[in-house]
Amino acid sequence: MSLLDVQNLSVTLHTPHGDLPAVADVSLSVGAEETLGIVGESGSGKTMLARSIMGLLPRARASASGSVKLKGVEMVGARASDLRRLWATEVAMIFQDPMTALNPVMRVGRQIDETLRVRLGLSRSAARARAIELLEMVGIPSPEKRYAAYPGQLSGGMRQRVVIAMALAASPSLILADEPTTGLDVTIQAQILNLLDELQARLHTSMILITHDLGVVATRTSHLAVMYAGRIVETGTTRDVFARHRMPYTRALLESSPRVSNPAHTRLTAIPGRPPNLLRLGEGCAFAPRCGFASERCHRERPELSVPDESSHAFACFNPLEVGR
Amino acid sequence: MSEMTRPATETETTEFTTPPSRSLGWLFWVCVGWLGLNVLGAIFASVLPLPDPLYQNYMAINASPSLHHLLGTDDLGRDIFSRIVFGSRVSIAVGVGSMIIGFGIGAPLGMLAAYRRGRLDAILTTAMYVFLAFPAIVAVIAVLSFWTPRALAKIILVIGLASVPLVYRVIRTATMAVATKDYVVAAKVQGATDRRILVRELLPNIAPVGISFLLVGIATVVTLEGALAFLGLSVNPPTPSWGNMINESRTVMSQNPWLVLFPSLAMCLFLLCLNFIGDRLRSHFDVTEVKL
Amino acid sequence: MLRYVRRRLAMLLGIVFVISVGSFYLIHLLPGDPAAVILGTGDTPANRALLYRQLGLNRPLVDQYFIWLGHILHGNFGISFISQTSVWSTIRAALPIDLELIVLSQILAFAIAIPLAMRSARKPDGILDRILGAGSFTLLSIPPFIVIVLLVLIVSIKLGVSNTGPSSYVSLGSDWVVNLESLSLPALTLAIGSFVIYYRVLRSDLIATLQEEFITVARSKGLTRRRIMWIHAFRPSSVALLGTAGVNIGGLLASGFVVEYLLAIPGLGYTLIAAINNSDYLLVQGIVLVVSVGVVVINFLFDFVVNLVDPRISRE
Amino acid sequence: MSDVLLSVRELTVSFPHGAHRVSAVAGVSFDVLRGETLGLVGESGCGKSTTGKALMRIVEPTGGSVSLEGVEITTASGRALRQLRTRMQMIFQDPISSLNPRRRVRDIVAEPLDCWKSATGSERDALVSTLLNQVGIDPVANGTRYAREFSGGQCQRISIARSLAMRPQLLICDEMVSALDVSVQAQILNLLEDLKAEYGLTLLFIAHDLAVVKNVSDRVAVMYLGTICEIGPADVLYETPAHPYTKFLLSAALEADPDAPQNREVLQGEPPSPLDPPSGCRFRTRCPLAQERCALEAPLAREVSAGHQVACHFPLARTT
Repeated sequence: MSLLDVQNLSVTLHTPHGDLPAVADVSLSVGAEETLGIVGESGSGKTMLARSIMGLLPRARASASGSVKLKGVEMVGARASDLRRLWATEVAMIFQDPMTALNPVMRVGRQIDETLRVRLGLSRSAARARAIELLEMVGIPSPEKRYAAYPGQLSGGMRQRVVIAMALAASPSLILADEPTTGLDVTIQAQILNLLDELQARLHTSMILITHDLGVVATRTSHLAVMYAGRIVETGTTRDVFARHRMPYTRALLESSPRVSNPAHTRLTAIPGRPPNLLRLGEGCAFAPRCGFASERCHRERPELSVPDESSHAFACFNPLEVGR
Repeated sequence: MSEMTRPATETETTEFTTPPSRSLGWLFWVCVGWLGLNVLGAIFASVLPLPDPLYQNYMAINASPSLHHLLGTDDLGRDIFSRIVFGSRVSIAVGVGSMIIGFGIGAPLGMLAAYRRGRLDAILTTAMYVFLAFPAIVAVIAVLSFWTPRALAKIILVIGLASVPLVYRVIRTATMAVATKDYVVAAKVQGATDRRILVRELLPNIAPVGISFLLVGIATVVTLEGALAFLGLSVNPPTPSWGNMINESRTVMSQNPWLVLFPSLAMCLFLLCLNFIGDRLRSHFDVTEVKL
Repeated sequence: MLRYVRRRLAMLLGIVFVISVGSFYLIHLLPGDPAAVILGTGDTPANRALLYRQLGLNRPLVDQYFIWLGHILHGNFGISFISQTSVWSTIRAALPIDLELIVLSQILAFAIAIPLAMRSARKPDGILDRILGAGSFTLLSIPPFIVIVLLVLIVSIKLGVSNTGPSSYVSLGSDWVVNLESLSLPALTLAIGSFVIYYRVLRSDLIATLQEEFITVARSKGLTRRRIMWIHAFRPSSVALLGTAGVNIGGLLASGFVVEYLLAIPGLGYTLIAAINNSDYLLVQGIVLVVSVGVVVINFLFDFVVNLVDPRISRE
Repeated sequence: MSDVLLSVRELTVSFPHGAHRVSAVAGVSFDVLRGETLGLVGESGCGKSTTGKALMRIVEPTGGSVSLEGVEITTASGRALRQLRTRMQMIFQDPISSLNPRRRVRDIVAEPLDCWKSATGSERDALVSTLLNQVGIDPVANGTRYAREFSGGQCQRISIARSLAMRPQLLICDEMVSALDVSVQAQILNLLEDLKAEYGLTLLFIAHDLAVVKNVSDRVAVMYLGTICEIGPADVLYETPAHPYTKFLLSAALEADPDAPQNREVLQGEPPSPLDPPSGCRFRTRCPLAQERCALEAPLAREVSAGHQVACHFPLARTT
């Protein structure tokens, strides 16, 4: 049995403009010590997916259907107190923006040992000792001193390390990392990603790594899911998705991003148009209006995510690309 | 030819980029109408077919509302409705007049300081903060109690000058928020003159802040004038003003509660409308900076 | 931090200096011969000579200021020629009443505003929030002097209580029960005015704070709603509340004056208005000076506390 | 061929910060040749954006010289400065805040024309329509809309149209695509390449994304803590970096390829504060090759191959 099992999860956000299907019919699973990558552009629903897996979306503004099972425990529709029991100890989240994820008027040490004291019932001094240990583990120099620092006194990279320490505090079995390096410089990004790799191996946790950057997931995940307009449009092993992608959107995403290894002035293959408005999705495939391979059927009917052979490689397309280009 | 290489023109602009245009609502327009009525009444009070607000009709003392006296009469037999209409002149004159002074001096200085920065800003801001720390209300009471005899023009001048630092601060903060935006830099880069930038780029974007603060400011000043009149520090009786009407009626409150209620109601409605319009405009233009 | 305190202290001294110059100059706003106006009916040659010595009126203006400042710094606010008492002793008798009134009303205002704002912020646009929003908005538009007139009207007419109206004030030391009773109406009035402001400021700040990412982070730690509200949301929002309370002091004082005047409570406000009506200008001047400096110092303290509470403000 | 359009010499910019001064740009020299694209790359806080702004005098340089076709910019003032600015234009990072939300698209694009009265009446309208067409915005359907109604990519197109109205010689692009999604980013980068050819533009392209910079640039300069550590032809510099910092930067860049070499060397630590920069070479505190000499003297730029200069006492040898 896998650690996390998501079946047909859909999330509707209630906005002033109308109901918005932020996540539609998503199924995925994460096994023990596995890393799943989720890739998509802004508005593809990847952040909403992460938050709805956690059950963090405010019920007044979002409604979820389907099933999210963590170690067999159903989380969709669970009572708030039951969810609270799972958070931090079973599933924790690393947030995108280290500038806003920390309480600016609370010392960082207190923000870490809060979890330990409130959730694990550690004494003040034991929590403090553990928090300093955690700070050291995430590579923060002179952790005793940093324990008493306010977030405003730390650099972006240091803050993200604190956010990671906070997520790891109660040794969860699953970590959801939502764009953990987006606001950081390349060299700091490399440090943080290596740190995550290292910690994951040491603590035997599973991870879902969410990003817009294909480079981040290429070498660090075993499985990959590509999202577009709230749906998973292609999923499989990372190698399969990169090398043998069948969905035109996946290819477009790969070819529109410039690469360091390409010579200068390489003409990029831009995707025409722009991501669809989720409030006004048509009948057919959401990518059809921007797709060079779209047929009449694509505009009329939505392709389901399906696996054509015995592999685990699934895609949602009526006119899939040939393999082995 | 070259058009061929361009990606398809995106036409569906309004799709999701337009914020929902919240309508101002019918209550907003009711408030505007009420304020308009008040202002018109104040301007044309002497032309309107109203009884003389100073005429003491001893035959009708403490009369209840009737057709003859719409809102009744006071303990000296004066027509309350007429006194309320004439009394609004003082409130409106002080409110509008002092804000003209406050904005006339504070707004240009605030804009200039925020746009130019540097030494001018440092000097002006320090000076204004010194005056801002000064409890303005105490200062106004102090000056008005010494600078006798009291007259409308003096009250307007004193309150107007006292409001300058506040206006300065609000406008400066609003301008600073706009002046750091890239489009202001972009205008500079295109070779626009400072004057053009101030008028074309900054002014339209701080106007909503300015207008809603102006309305709240008028409301505050009207309240202040009411309090001064109540304390006997505004225009001298028998000239009616809302504040001194409320004050004078206190002594006969238990016999004739209308006397307190009507001017209070007039004043509260006036303030409520001002505040409501200011508040609506603020949320309409998504202004958050205004704080009194 | 030290640098910050030094800079603020320098600013404070500057402001106090401006206030002293302003208060000093008030006398010269009087029409005609200030001595004649100040002395009023007590314009005897002996008094005139005394006043001239007290204020140095025959000296140049700058000298006059320093003579006057010298007296003030020695705690000598002069003798009122109208009431024949020392200005300072009059002020000292009235001051505690204002302080008590302010403290009482602020405790009341905070006690009502904080829980209500938290309730509102938990469900913005909920029923409670809408009712409180409309209610506080209406209250915001009713000037304090109207509030108190209406309150007195209701208390005296509706409840048929006879002994309202101008109450006889009893000091806290002599009988604290009667004292609190006599101050309950004015404190309530002042509290209403402050509550409206605090409620609105705290509510909107809490709503903004509750949308911050760090609140989601706190939720994801599995903390209870109560703990999140108090530890994670209220603390950052209390900065705005404290700042508002500091700025509010000036307006509060003015409302206090009106309330005292109306209920004949012998605080500074009542004394001030009485002094103005009696043309007791030296007393007016003294009160203006004391009140202004007091407000500025309280503001300074609030600012200082806000700075201690909020690590976001850089202290260079 | 090597016709210098913009020449920057020993440019310094510093800001007061409390009692100290932060030197954001500490002696930067480079030339931009006519018709080329020079990429300026570095991490946040390295002074690349400040350099760009100082060239336009949006930020006042505290020292050094900048000249456009021999005309000194740092000493110009008043109308002369405003006129100089129209020969160089700038495009900013945040597409939304670059456009005044309360003005219509046509007026935004026409702003420089109105400022200088260089085109009026129907001539102005025709020019605006052409510009909008060129950047892929329909002037008829969208010209009278307000700027706030457009998406980020469209706003950036409008910004480009505005910057081209005065037919500038030099276009400074300050992180112009970093706020955009990849698919939109590719559109804008392609558009920029087209317009560059059409208008004969020279570009100074400032960005933190190494792949983007390489894609558009002929030559690339790498900045670290207010100084340029390496400058050279794009392909050469990316293939054989001579400065240790450049090498670390490149190895930290992620490739969208599961077979890309794993676990390369990662630069440790974080950049020192510009309030108190290290003596000598500014990179020495994090450089594994640093020696005593690096702390004592700041390295001068020296040529390692044709047009490839590096400011390092111990440049990396050409490997492979």
